[in-house]
Amino acid sequence: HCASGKTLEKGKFTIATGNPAYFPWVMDDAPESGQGFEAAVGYAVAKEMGFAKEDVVWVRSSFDEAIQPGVKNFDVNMQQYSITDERDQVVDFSVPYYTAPMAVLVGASATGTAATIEALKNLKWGAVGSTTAVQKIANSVKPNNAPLLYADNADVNAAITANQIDAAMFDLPTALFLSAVMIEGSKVIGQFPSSESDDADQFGMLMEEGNPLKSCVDTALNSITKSGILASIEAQWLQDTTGVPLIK
Amino acid sequence: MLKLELRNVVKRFGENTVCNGISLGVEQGQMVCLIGASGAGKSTVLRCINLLEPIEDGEIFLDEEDISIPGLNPQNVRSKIGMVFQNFNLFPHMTAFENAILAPKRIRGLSKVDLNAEIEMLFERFELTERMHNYPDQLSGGQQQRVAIVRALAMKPEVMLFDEITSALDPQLVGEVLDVLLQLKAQGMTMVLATHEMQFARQAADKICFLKDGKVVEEGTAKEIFNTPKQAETKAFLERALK
Amino acid sequence: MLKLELRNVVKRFGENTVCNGISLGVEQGQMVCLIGASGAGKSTVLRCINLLEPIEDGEIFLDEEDISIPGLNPQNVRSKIGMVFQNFNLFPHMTAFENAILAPKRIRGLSKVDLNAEIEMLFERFELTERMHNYPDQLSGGQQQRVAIVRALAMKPEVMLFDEITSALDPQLVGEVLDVLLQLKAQGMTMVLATHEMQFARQAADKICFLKDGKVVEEGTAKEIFNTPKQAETKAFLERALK
Amino acid sequence: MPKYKAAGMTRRELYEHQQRRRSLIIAGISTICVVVTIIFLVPLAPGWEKVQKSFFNGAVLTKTFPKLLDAFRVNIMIFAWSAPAIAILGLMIALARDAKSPALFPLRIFGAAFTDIFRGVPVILTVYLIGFGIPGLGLPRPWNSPFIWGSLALILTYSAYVAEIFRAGIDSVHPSQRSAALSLGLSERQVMKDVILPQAIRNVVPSQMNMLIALQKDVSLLSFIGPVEIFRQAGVYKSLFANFTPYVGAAIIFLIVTIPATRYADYLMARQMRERR
Amino acid sequence: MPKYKAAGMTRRELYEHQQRRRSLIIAGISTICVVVTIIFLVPLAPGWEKVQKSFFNGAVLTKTFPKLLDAFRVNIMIFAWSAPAIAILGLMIALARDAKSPALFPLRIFGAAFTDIFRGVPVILTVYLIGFGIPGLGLPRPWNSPFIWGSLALILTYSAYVAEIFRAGIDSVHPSQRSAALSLGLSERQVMKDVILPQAIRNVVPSQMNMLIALQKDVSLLSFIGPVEIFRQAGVYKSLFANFTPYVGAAIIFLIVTIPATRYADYLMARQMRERR
Ligand SMILES: Nc1ncnc2c1ncn2[C@@H]1O[C@H](COP(=O)(O)OP(=O)(O)OP(=O)(O)O)[C@@H](O)[C@H]1O
Ligand SMILES: Nc1ncnc2c1ncn2[C@@H]1O[C@H](COP(=O)(O)OP(=O)(O)OP(=O)(O)O)[C@@H](O)[C@H]1O
Ligand SMILES: [Mg+2]
Ligand SMILES: [Mg+2]
Repeated sequence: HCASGKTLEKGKFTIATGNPAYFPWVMDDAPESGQGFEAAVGYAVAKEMGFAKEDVVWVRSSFDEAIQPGVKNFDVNMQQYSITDERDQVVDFSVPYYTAPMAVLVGASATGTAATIEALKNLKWGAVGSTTAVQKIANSVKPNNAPLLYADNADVNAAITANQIDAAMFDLPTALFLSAVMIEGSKVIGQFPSSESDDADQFGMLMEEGNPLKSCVDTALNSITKSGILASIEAQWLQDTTGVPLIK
Repeated sequence: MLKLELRNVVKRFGENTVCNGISLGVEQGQMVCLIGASGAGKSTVLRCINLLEPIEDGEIFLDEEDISIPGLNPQNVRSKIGMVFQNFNLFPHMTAFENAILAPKRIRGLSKVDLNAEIEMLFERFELTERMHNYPDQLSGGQQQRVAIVRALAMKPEVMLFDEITSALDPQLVGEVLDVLLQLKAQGMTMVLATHEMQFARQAADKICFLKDGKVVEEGTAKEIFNTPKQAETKAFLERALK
Repeated sequence: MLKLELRNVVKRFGENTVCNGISLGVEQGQMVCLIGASGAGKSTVLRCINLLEPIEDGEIFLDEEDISIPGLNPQNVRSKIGMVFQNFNLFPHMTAFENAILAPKRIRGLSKVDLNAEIEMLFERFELTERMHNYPDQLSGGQQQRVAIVRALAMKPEVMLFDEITSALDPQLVGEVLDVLLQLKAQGMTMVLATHEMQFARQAADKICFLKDGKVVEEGTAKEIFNTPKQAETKAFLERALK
Repeated sequence: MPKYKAAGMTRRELYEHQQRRRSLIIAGISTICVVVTIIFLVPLAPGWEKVQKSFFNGAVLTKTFPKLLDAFRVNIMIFAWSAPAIAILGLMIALARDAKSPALFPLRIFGAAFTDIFRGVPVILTVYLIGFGIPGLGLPRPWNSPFIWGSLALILTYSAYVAEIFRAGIDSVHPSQRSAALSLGLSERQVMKDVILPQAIRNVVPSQMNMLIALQKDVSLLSFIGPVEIFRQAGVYKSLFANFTPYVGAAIIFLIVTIPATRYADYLMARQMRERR
Repeated sequence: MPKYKAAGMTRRELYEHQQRRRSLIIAGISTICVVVTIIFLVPLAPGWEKVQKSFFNGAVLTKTFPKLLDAFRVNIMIFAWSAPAIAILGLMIALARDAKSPALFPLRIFGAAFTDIFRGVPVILTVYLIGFGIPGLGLPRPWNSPFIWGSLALILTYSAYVAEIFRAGIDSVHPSQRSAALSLGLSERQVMKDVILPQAIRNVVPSQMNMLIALQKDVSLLSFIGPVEIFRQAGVYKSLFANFTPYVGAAIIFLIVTIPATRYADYLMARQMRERR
């Protein structure tokens, strides 16, 4: 079928995920279980492309390894990579498998902030430096103070806990997870409408530039979208994402 | 009154007993010469007097005050005692002039002008005016030795310890430096010299101590030592030395 | 045949001309003494002969071969010429014995046993057997000086350059070291000494050169120089030196 | 008449002149060879175009460079207050470790413990612990700034390294210098300040330049706790463009600062050495 | 009869005995004071519990420690082959920079350029450029290993630092030592090897210990290009548990290695110093 001869290893489909991989994208850092949104999508796509469950191989990679020039050690890489034009010039993306709204998480001291751009401007902002949240803050919020940027979610947590920042920008599922489980007293006070602008955050599977597998992956994704499988996976793992007010 | 007195001083380096109960008295204004074979302990005695080496046992008195009490701040004592080292020990990062002016500037609290003039005089006296602003590495052996003397004298100490101060000097300068010492003596300076210059010891010393294996074997005036040595060892040393 | 010859050697340190056209011939087996005031350039001449300082102009010949050609590998020359420095320059990280055995071990290619025995003999000859395994910082001035002599002799050079080798020695040892030099001379060693010991120069030197301000003012046998100096400067120097 | 006399030069001058010319020619040729090899051979490698696009991408460089320069001001600021603090604290720790009197034994212990701990613990941990941990203890807003506490972490860590280098320098000064200075009646303090330290510091200038350069780069570690300095900025662009060129831009900025500084320090050292010998 | 005679000691022995006792008491008391302050006062801060949970979390520590130890083997491996390579290359660069003859001028230039560039460029960039860039040129599978190229990047960077320290050491040996050795007929090489280097190296042991410790930690930078060593492992756990305790675990492992090593080196140095003076 479509993918034969195009994968890294014959008969296997190698998917890279983050090290570690987070809830709710992958449960318990164990993608092999198929639990969690991205893990489930991975298996669904693989199945659609004709791979058995045993033929799916999971590897770990950092962002940097994903974008290095030269040989990659995965067929596709799923760790909430937002599709952007700039990135697309260096690597290939599949069609999006999720459209993530951006959401604002605030620490205990700022839970009273109104969900308006005006109010958000006065907060001290933070974000993970390698995500598109940085652009979102700069373009949509335009805060009065320069934001602080961190290496990963845990560092943002610590900064909120140490009261060094008031608010942080994440994709909505991540924000909800952090607020519910990780940061005591924090709250997701609003989300940006995902259709609001051209820089809506769409997650795609990342592949080496010019990877012949792309068309197969796209076909598979399109077909599970059409058949409603993707929507049901989303409903299963990312169900709570409604009910957060829109920011005006 | 004894200006300086050593009582039964013992100094060891590990197993090696270098001063083995040295007793020695120096009167105000006296010039005492330590003589003895190489390795007899002359330099070590001088270092002990200046409290540069802690002594194992015994006492050292300056103006009848015990200066060898462990834990005593030695700074006051040292600023009264000047020392010229056998290998000069100039500060290589300072010019000759800076070497000489460092301690007086820090301690004697004179105005800069007075001090400069005074130090320049000293350099002139030792025929070093031309080399005053050279670094030690740019000086000949004899020039370094003279700078070391100037540096010690610049502090105007009450007691001077000289370790082989003429070893790198040509005979003409030896004469001149010894003249300077005699002048100092005339001004009442107390001096202890470790020297190999038997002729000088004979002529100028008020008292001569012959050291052997870390002990004072014999002491006395130049005449006594050179003409009528009592100990066989002294006799043997001097015979070979003066032959 | 001249063993060693300097022709019109010029050496400058920056502006300061330290050797201003020095010419000097040393025959095989001769002992030549350089005398002169402190800073006259004696040490510098010795350093130039050993090619430790590049010379500005002039030539130096060893066995009638020009050794001062720029770019020549000086190693062969230096292993034929031994040198004892005015300030000893012992290697502080090696014991006295290691200091002495380093170069022979590396260069002379003898068996270890032969070499050890030979070096130990040298230490004995200079009364250093007891201190053989001490580090330089643990030695007295005179002991260090003797180790430096031993180190140079251990290479069995054809020419020896001695810079004030008796400055730190007691008179007894001075006598012994000078005896050793006379023995070496008897064995045919060519030697150049920079010295302040006028008596020794007078007794032992085959030729004496009087240096002043980087020039050879006068040269001749000991008799000529000491008894009938031709130049007024020589006369003045010796008068003051010998008074 | 020998050739050199004809040229109005001494033999040595002629020789050195020739040597210099020869070595300049060799230097020129070898540099050209290396450059030519790199410029012509590397692009022949099959993956060169991709590598070039990832690491040496002109478009990305021009787009990001001004912002990087902007972020570099944060580095300069942190560097400017940390470096002197490190020099002073490092020196004090070195002096504590070198205290001679047995009464000062606790000081010695403290110095050793300080260097052991702050050298041994990874900087990142120190930065996290002090940068998040101390503010986390409940400090109010202006006092919990990551700039303050992050700098403190850097200062503590680097002081430990710098102290060891000073100590190496102090130990490399021969004890006879100390004896000579003491014998003049100087106090232990004056001896240290006027005699030992000037020689010690001179002996370790290249090693301390190492530290200065390393510090300039490690200021970037503060980005772990928030401040957006040049390296974090480059990282943001790296993620945005999926391209490593912004790092090359950062490196260029670093080199523009460090190379003249090291060359100048070397020049000063060489001149001093010439003057004194 | 004075007291010290009665005790069968000389006056100095008695004094030193007392001093030692006094200083031990002071050391003891001050240590206890500091420890007590930390143990009792810090927990009074309002945020202490949170900080404790984030940084000193027993449960997290016990869960992650074995895996960290496991990952540490990767560090040891990379360290084990990089350290000797760095020592050798660093020494060679230092010697190249110190070449005296004008004919060796190109070597000097090369040495200076090498140190300037590899010290000036941030390690991370070198690691990226060499670790991603060179394999990216199209090397086949076993030869594009990040271990190989990452280690090379580390070796080049650290050699530049180490070379500067060696150079500081070489320059701190007085030139009269070189003269003396040359006068014995030793070749430039032998002079360097037998006379200058032993003294030079002794003078910079503490500074080189700095480098060794820094290297041990910077091995972690290789994690940027893939290898999962202790620090990346700790980072993974940090992200996973949103807790900094794994870093503390890593720091403990580092300290267990470095403190005995530095103490032993210090002890050896002190013994040597005592022996020689
Ligand atoms: N730090 C040390 N460790 C061990 N032995 C030492 C130390 N310092 C000196 N000595 C030994 O102590 C003895 C006396 O040394 P000192 O320098 O006092 O002799 P000296 O009389 O001055 O000799 P010289 O006339 O040669 O200068 C020597 O045998 C020397 O080897
Ligand atoms: N590196 C240098 N830079 C500048 N001047 C120097 C340097 N080395 C030596 N000199 C000067 O050269 C002159 C000759 O020095 P040299 O050491 O040869 O004298 P010397 O005859 O051996 O004297 P001494 O009997 O005192 O040892 C001195 O005036 C000295 O100051
Ligand atoms: Mg002595
Ligand atoms: Mg001389």
